[in-house]
Amino acid sequence: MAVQVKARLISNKKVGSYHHLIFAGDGIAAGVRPGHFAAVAVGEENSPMVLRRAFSIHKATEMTSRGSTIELIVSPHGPGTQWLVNQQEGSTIDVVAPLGKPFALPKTPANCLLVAGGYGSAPMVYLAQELLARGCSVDIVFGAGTESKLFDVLEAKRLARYFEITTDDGSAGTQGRVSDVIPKMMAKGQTEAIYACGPMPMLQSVAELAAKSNIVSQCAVEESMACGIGVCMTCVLPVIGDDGITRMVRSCTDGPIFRGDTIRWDEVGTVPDDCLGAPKVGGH
Amino acid sequence: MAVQVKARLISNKKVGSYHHLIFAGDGIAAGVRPGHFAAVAVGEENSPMVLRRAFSIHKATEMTSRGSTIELIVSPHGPGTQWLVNQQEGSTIDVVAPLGKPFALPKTPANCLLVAGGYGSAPMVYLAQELLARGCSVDIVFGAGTESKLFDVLEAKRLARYFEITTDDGSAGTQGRVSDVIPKMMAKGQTEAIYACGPMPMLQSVAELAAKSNIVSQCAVEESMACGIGVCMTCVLPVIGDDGITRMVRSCTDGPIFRGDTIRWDEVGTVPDDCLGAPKVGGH
Amino acid sequence: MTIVISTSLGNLKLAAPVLTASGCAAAGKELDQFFDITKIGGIVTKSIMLEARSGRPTPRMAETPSGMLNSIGLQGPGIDSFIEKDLAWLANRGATTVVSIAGNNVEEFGRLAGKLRDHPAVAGIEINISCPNVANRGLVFACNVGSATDVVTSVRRNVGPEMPLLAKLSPDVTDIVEIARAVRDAGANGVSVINTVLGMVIDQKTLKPVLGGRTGGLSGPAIRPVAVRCVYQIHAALPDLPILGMGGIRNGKDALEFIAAGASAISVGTATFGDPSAPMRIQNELTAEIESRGFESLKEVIGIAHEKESN
Amino acid sequence: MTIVISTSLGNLKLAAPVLTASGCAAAGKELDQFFDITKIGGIVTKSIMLEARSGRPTPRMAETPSGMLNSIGLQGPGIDSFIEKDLAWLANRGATTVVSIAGNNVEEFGRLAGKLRDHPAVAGIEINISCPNVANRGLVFACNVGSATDVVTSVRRNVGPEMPLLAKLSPDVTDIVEIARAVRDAGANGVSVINTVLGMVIDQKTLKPVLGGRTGGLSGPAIRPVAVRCVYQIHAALPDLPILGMGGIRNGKDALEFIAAGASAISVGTATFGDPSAPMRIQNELTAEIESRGFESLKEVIGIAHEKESN
Ligand SMILES: Cc1cc2nc3c(=O)[nH]c(=O)nc-3n(C[C@H](O)[C@H](O)[C@H](O)COP(=O)(O)OP(=O)(O)OC[C@H]3O[C@@H](n4cnc5c(N)ncnc54)[C@H](O)[C@@H]3O)c2cc1C
Ligand SMILES: Cc1cc2nc3c(=O)[nH]c(=O)nc-3n(C[C@H](O)[C@H](O)[C@H](O)COP(=O)(O)OP(=O)(O)OC[C@H]3O[C@@H](n4cnc5c(N)ncnc54)[C@H](O)[C@@H]3O)c2cc1C
Ligand SMILES: Cc1cc2nc3c(=O)[nH]c(=O)nc-3n(C[C@H](O)[C@H](O)[C@H](O)COP(=O)(O)O)c2cc1C
Ligand SMILES: Cc1cc2nc3c(=O)[nH]c(=O)nc-3n(C[C@H](O)[C@H](O)[C@H](O)COP(=O)(O)O)c2cc1C
Ligand code: FES
Ligand code: FES
Repeated sequence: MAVQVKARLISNKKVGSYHHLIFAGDGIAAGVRPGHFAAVAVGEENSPMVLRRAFSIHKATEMTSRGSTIELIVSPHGPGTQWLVNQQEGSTIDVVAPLGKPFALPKTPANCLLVAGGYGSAPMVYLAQELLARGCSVDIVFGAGTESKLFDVLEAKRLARYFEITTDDGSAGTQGRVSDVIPKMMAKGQTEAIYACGPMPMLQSVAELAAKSNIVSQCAVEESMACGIGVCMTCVLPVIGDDGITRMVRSCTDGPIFRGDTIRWDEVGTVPDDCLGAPKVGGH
Repeated sequence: MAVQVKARLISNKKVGSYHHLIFAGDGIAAGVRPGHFAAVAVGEENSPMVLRRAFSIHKATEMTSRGSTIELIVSPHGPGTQWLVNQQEGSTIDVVAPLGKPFALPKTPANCLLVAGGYGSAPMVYLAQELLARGCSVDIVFGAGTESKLFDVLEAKRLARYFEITTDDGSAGTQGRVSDVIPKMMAKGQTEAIYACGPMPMLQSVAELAAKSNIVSQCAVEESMACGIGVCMTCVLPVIGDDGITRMVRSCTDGPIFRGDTIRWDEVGTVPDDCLGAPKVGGH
Repeated sequence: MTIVISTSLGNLKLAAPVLTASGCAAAGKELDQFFDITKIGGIVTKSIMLEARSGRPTPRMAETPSGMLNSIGLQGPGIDSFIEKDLAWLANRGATTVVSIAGNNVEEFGRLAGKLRDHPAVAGIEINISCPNVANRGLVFACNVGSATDVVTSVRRNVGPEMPLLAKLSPDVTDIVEIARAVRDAGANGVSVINTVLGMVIDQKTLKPVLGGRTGGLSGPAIRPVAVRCVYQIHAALPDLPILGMGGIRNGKDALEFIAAGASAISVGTATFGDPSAPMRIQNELTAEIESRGFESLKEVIGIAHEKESN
Repeated sequence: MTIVISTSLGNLKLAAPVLTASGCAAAGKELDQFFDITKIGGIVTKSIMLEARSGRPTPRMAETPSGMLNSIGLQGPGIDSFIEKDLAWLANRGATTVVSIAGNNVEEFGRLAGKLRDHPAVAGIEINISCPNVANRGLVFACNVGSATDVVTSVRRNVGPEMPLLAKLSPDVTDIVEIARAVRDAGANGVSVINTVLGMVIDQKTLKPVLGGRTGGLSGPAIRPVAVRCVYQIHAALPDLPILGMGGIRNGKDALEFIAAGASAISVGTATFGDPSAPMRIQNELTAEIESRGFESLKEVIGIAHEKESN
């Protein structure tokens, strides 16, 4: 059950390449779980930007002195995110949260490996805390193009049993991609479940590594979204259902978290021929 | 010859219902005369507002320590002017100036009456100074809906030989319209020329009073403008030429100042049948 | 609000003038968490086809200046699943429901209508003959008097005389009045105006069309002047044909333009993506706008822009 | 810039790819104070008619979301005065000049063209068969294959085989490709795409249309996706027909979309109202965009969006 609130931006701090935003508003933190996201309206009144922007919820705090808050990590990219990171503390911004399905947590204690790429680390510390609270062990790998695009390293290091960093340019940790170090981590940590958030290619490699060792992976996908609440059908990707049938599924409501082995990774961005309702020859 | 400059907004002060804005930029004040106007770009990059806003130049100062400056008096009205008055000092705004034809000044000293409605007083003190410098006498009437919509009263009072104020609600000066007091002022001041800036109905009444006593009136009209520089043909009104022929004339380049007796006041907003190129029956 | 905002689209009676736009509210359920969907005029559901349909590949949208392009391609579960799940939910929720249908051919439209004929929850049917997101442009029945007529005739034959029918028109035609007249003559009780305008955006990196479907439908405030013009033209030519107006409506003032131009009710689409409570908010704003102008009912405003006009 | 930006529209050779849009630059003189008008591709002059013409009553414009409506109604001094004053100034200034002509009927188009036939300063003629601001919609020749053909045929007959002719098309048609094919077959060397989209805005106070002409032409970034789509459709169907692309171009990236979609050159209209140096700025930005992508000439980019496309 999501709420729409005119939230107050009570903090806007630059951290590396990103901005850490804290929003306060009534009920804004209610029912938030790791993996949920928020949809934020951007631009002034009558802005030419008519669509919301989606961001993983980094942290949610019920009723502090400043009211309930949620925190987002925003990477300035196009006009909407640029606008957002330029907002002054104290300004009012329309936020809808929580949205999507959160990460599924193990019923019994398990060895968990958390893998994040770039701002994909935004929800990871939050997730780690939940896992630890359930008696799970937590190992963490953060990857990024360069050091300034790593977020939450200290917190992650503090919580993790084993912790690794990779950067494409070697400016921090091991030079290379997260997939280079995951096998080692899995062996060392006897990983039973992998949680991943980041760019699609990274998610795919994580899902494949998990599949190889027959363990489950939970992947937070990032598809272009117009509404974030399930009414527009822009955010779909091909997902295999329990019945074995592939459907074009909304990542905003049925995701953004999917089991890695249910996503037709190679066909993301296409409509597989065997997908339910796929165009027949001469059809649409 | 107009220039386009990325000007710095070096001052933004609220005065009554209006904002007094000072812009600094290279060459921005060059060749400015009373009656010229400036066209200001509004909105952020990629703003949904694609057109400029026009404002009478209140004052122009060549090369001070802060560079050359022009000053505008802005009444917040729709989205563009709202945006403008909300800009912080120090922000950069694209300004084109000077535009239009200025007030024509008497060749020989004459008794001049200046009449302004609302923010129409913006160029009047500037005009008064020029007239005084040429040995003219200057009488002034300012009118407005209410006191807060009167601008530059003290300066005007200082420069004027005779000075009168009217407000619709009587909150300042005589209750009523400028046209109520103009005849008295004309008699007292032996007026030989009237200069007027304000709403069209006011200009029309001024022009008619001037015509009655066979003196010239110079009226600064306000037509909706898209470009301000003469390329779009949106700002036209029916004006009688020296050849006696009525044409739809661009107020941005051939105006905004027109001799009151050349404007077809009752037909503003229409195309008079006898206008050059007017639709013939069955025509366009 | 004390003024009367009830309205009607021919024999379709509406307690309030604002509906959702097809494809911008799914089947109402998601929006119900942001406002009480029974308090607006009604829910127009995503166009449904006979069979389940996957829609087009992603990316399916691109934001454009004051608008967006979409190429969803009529993704949906098919009419039977829709009736069983979505329509059942709407019926049980008590929302006024207009079901939008889309067929691959005239015969499919007829069969779709037949399945809805006796369903108590169906207040009316919107016939989507104007979806631009179909591989074969020939599928845009609204671009041709003949095919538009055939579709509406077939639907009318399958639902009997009582069912309120709205034909949804495309602005991408030379003469929208001609199409409106055709669908009216074929048995439509009213027209929904407008569907999206066909558009395209080229990607700055690949220099290829952004959308998986290459072209898409342009919606949002950018197209509002086009939509108002279409409503105005149709009302001027066919004053008795009820119009459900839509296209870029973002607030009460926008909605008022459509009512004044001749719409008896309006739909809110793209605005819902930016503000999930937009339909409810806009209905309240529209009511306030009408009241503030001294009218006692919405009906007084319908088509008022046409009365004794200057020139 | 080191890359080659010269281009051509059929037999009309252009040293640079950015022109002004008709009606958005008058006859070039006013813009010359903001940038050197001989440095851009050319000036397309305001559509000129045989006789002096007053145009429509004011208000003639309304700002809309990311766009504007205009209803100028082809105000102008008439062809003779235009040749004597405006064209003489352009000739003397040495600007590449494309003269836009508009007639009330087929015969007038022919006579207009005849008057320009032997004028040394005329690099080409743009035939405006698509102005929406005419009381009689029947006047929009571009809405009909027959009348579009007749106009272009008559113009061609009056100027001989050498004169570069561009036919300016309206997006307000069911099938713009059909019109493009017709004008090509009638002797046009290229097409100008697009003219404005017919629209309307209702005034919030009077609840009547804002514009004196009631309807007006929608321009600006709002319509860019529609314009890009039209260029793409025409280039896909008629790859050898040169296209002068326009509609909402505001910067170099926007211009690049049109070139990639199939335009050989572009015109800048409404953007000039917001930024009087827009044509020059956009030409520089476009050049930089092309260079930054590693191309050596603009020609390499023309129509590139069509090459070996995914799906
Ligand atoms: C579930 C989810 C979680 C996300 N979490 C974060 C996060 O924690 N931090 C962060 O910086 N970014 C995050 N993103 C990506 C973020 O939503 C986009 O970077 C942002 O929407 C781009 O907006 P823009 O104005 O910068 O770009 P524009 O290109 O101007 O966006 C235009 C439109 O496209 C959509 N869009 C464009 N790119 C994306 C994208 N990658 N994903 C979704 N929609 C997109 C926007 O929503 C908007 O509607 C997340 C995306 C999703 C789907
Ligand atoms: C020569 C001239 C001098 C002016 N001097 C002043 C001044 O000193 N102080 C001041 O406050 N205002 C002045 N105005 C009026 C001012 O230009 C408008 O109030 C302003 O453009 C409205 O913009 P908006 O965004 O508030 O309204 P909007 O309605 O959003 O404007 C939309 C469009 O319509 C045009 N427009 C709307 N109203 C007017 C209008 N009354 N005149 C011209 N264009 C209009 C705008 O330029 C814009 O393109 C002057 C106008 C002209 C023509
Ligand atoms: C994402 C999206 C999906 C749409 N799907 C449909 C549809 O399935 N059937 C239909 O008739 N119209 C559909 N439309 C068109 C809208 O119903 C509406 O006619 C159009 O978007 C203009 O209104 P708006 O500007 O308020 O969105 C869709 C529009 C959008 C943006
Ligand atoms: C104020 C105005 C006047 C115009 N006059 C003409 C004209 O006389 N002839 C013509 O062919 N097009 C005319 N147009 C259309 C433009 O040339 C151009 O096709 C259209 O505006 C789209 O481009 P833009 O979005 O860059 O303005 C006019 C457009 C505007 C805004
Ligand atoms: S973003 Fe609209 S349905 Fe997912
Ligand atoms: S405002 Fe454009 S010509 Fe006057």
